[in-house]
Amino acid sequence: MTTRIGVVTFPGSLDDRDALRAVKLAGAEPVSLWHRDKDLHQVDAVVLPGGFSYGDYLRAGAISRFSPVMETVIGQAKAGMPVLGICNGFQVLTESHLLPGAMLRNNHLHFICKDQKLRVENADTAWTADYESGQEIYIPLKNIDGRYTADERTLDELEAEGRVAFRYVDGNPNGSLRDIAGITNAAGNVVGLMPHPEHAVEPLIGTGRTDGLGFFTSILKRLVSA
Amino acid sequence: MTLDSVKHAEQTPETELPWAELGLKENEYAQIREILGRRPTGAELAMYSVMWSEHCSYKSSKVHLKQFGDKAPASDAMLVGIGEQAGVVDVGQGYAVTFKVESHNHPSYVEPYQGAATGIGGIVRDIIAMGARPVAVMDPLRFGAADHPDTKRVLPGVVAGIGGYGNCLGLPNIGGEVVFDDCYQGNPLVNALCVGVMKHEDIHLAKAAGVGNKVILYGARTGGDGIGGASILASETFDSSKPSKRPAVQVGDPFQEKLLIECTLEAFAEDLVVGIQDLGAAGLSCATSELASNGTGGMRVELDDVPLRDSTLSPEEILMSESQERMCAVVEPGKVDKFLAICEKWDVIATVIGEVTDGDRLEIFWHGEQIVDVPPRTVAHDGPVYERPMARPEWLDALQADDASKLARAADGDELRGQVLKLVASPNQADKSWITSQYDRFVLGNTVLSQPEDSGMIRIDDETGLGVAISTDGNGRYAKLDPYQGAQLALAESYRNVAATGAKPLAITDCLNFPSPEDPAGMWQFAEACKGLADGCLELGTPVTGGNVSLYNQTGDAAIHPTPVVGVLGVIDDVARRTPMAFAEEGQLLYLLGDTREEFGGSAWSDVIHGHLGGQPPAVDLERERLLGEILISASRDGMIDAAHDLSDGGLIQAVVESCLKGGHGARLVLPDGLDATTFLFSESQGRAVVAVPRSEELRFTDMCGARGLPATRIGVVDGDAVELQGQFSLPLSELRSVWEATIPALFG
Amino acid sequence: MARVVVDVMLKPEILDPQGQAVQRALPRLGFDGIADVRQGKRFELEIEGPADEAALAEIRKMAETFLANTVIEDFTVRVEDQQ
Amino acid sequence: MARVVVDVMLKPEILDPQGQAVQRALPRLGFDGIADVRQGKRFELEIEGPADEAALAEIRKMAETFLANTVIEDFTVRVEDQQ
Ligand SMILES: Nc1ncnc2c1ncn2[C@@H]1O[C@H](COP(=O)(O)OP(=O)(O)O)[C@@H](O)[C@H]1O
Ligand SMILES: [Mg+2]
Repeated sequence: MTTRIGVVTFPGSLDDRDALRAVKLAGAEPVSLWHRDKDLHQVDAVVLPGGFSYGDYLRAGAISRFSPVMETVIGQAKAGMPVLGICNGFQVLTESHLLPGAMLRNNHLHFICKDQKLRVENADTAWTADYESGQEIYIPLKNIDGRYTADERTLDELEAEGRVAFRYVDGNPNGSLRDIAGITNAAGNVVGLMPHPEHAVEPLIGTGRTDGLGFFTSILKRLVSA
Repeated sequence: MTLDSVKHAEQTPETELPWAELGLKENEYAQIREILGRRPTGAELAMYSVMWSEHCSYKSSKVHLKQFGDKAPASDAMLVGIGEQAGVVDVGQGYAVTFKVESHNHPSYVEPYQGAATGIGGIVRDIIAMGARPVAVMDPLRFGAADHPDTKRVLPGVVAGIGGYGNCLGLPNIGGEVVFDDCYQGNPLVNALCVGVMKHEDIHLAKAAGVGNKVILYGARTGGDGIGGASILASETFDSSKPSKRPAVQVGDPFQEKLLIECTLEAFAEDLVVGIQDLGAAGLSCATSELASNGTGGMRVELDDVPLRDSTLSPEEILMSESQERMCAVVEPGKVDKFLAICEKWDVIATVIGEVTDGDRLEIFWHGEQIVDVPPRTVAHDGPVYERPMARPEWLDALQADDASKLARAADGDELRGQVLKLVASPNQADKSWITSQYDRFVLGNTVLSQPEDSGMIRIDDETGLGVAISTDGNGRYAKLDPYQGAQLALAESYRNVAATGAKPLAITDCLNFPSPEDPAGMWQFAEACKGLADGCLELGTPVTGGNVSLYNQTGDAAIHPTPVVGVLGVIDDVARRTPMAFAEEGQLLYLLGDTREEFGGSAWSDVIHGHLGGQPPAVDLERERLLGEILISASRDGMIDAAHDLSDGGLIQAVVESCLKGGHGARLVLPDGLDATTFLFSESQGRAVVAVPRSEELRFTDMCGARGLPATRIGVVDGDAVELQGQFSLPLSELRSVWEATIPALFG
Repeated sequence: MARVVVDVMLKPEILDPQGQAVQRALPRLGFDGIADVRQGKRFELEIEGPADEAALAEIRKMAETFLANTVIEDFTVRVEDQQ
Repeated sequence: MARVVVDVMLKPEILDPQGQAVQRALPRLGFDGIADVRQGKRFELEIEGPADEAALAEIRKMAETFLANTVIEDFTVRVEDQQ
């Protein structure tokens, strides 16, 4: 049976098509999920894509968190289903309290779009198994609310438990605390990050690098072997 | 206040209406009375006044724009020509592309963020109204002096607005322009381009055919946006001295627009739409009159059914409101429920406000009374047309006589070196990534090339790699020296940029930014530019698919340079063969294609080094541009070159520096025989490009150029980490990079 | 030391997409009976001296020229904490 | 009908770059004596019924779960206009 990976479309999701394409390029079956539909249509994993759901009005991810589909996603994620939140999806995950902390306006107050260097700090999550721990990769970053924040205790806890999954290297682009670009939950099935791996999957497109494909091949392997 | 219904107007023929306050001339008001055979109602006057404005009626420019149709080159690629929201071009494999550039100059000066944001919003709606999925935007921008305090207010706001709207809409920004010049101080130019893709069978036109079909207004609620003038009509006394409570500024809601895109395209896909029209300038006045007159002519609208944001709006104000993010669709009665269901799915408010009738009148009702009864064509298409007086400006001879080749040239290598640094660091030539990094260029996952490449390139088919490339260009300094040639130079540069990436130019759109048409000198500039552009398009075989005119860009006597901006669209069969600009490999040979003459009129060198504008602009040779284009396209297709960069502002050295910085490799240049160093480095002769040729391809490439008669001069090699002109100077890349990157952040960061 | 608050709201006639997004979400979250929502900005300024008429005049000028964009926004200034 | 205002501010320990940017710009614009600036959000809610205890309790819940993210923000609720 093919592995089915769902990508949720909220009103204002923008990178949902790209995420579906990345899933397909990795060899899994992409499944489009609609925010109003509680049914996950037997997918094996879910991607919450980038964009400006509900215009990012109020706070990024704040309104989407209450959508019907998220009710199911939250329940399933707690039961172990792999979930990847990219950019706006990461913001939805923190707003839903599936991941700790919150995202704030970039410290320079501008939207920033660039090819960002990251270090994979945790290569044991469901979404990072195809990387080496410590590996450096380039992934496009594009957001205005990308500054990761949590209280000191939470940060210490994340560090101690190896739950900082990705860190910015060669310069912090937005003032994120401890250069955090992405984190995972304790079980390693829920991962969120600000940069966009789905934009680094084809050699000709975007920055021309394919460093992001590993996210999607990682999950495929995990699900096939499970 | 009694409602000024049609009946009331008939009974009170002597009532004076404030036509002058609404911007109409006496003869225009008389024309309206004649059309109707009575005085207009307030609502009718509101409609005529906005639709007959310069902005909507093109009354001063029409006679000149006609040439774009009359002289249009025969082209198999045109599927829909001028006259629709946007033209449509066949790009092969069953795909069609629609693209258009539009101005939002004045609003962006008043409120930079919202003005620029709603500029993007407006042009995107034009594209979706054609049935196309928007796939990219571009933003040609012009500001006053870079170090002027007001530019600090305008530029960051405009950039944030374009980014804020475009990013939230999910459209990659793949290019544009940023130009600084004193002449734009009180009149910045904010032009916006959008390109969309569809299959041939999905093209939709704005018309309301089919008696009984329903007119559906969907999108944002209607508020009092941008209707300063109409408030006069709403007040009982028509007292224009009372300050208007209505905002002249429109606020954009990109989230709403994103929903409009999805819901419109879904309705198209389900074949639910007979005709469609976006609401932009002149709002419902424009949408209803255009839809009706492009159909059979009859339409009945119940204005009470328009969903309002502000319940105190008068019918005149509702008709004139320019509230953003609204569309109007004509739908068969049997499909209305399905259409409304799609809107509901996307949380978009949709309301049936009227229907197509078998008459030939546009009739609008308010509280049960008829307030508009007009032949829709007279509102939408048969407005006044003027042949305004024109005169070649008397200052032009003196300006052209002030030859730039007499300007002092550098005495030695050291001075040349200093001039190169100064040029590269000047605001117009400096790195623009402080601006472009505020734009999402990755979204939709099809961006092959974006800033700072010669053109933006988008893949439109994942399987075959079919793609389109677009560049926008304009040079107001050239056009000031000679508007006819200036327009052709804009066309030539844009054409060259597209060809440099390996795409074949197919068609153009243009935005003509000019000063007041009521000044004979400004009108002459406009006429010359139109003529130049039409002649140029005929010669290059690239038809004009549509565009926009922005007049009155002047503050008092301070007029902008005439600034025709041209956007050229090209097609490439497989984006894998695109040619980037970066010199990425050591040892590759640098060839200069084309002829270099002593041409400094209007050049960046004259401006930056000497603060000079005068003489003749560089000579136009469109036959040469076409040949250069063919060579660049063949070389890309056959893999003969690894990089190409067209030569324009700043000449050869600017192009070489940009390609070196992008690739991270230096270049060793040798002065060709017969050229002095200043001409070699800084001349802006047209029809030129610099290419990087792998040694293995050198013979094949030079043979091809020789056989086709294009001069190709070997000028150096990609090498080291400096840009060096042998025997004259050497500039480390690190030094070039630091001055090139520092300028814009220092001014605006 | 005193705290002065400047509230900046979009003028009533100007579209407020943020407030609308919040308002439209409320019923879905089970909150009813909210007829309208407007979203604006709140600035808290700690001033070094007392919040006397001179200081408030300065702050009004600051609000007018800088904190608010009076093309589309209104503002109010008030002393919250006089110490 | 009544108007209830919900003010949402970043918690004091959270970096507020918007407030800081304002504060840094002030001296350049000729405004002195401002020791600190914080920027937050202000929501004006028009409620259909009276602003009684039940309504306010609802709005406090709305602020806590929705209008503010209490990981990073504090909020206050107050009645501004009771008609
Ligand atoms: N400079 C121009 N060159 C060619 N066509 C133009 C130009 N300016 C306007 N047009 C065409 O005239 C028509 C009306 O223009 P416009 O009012 O801007 O369209 P819209 O109503 O969609 O905003 C369009 O088809 C447009 O493409
Ligand atoms: Mg170029």
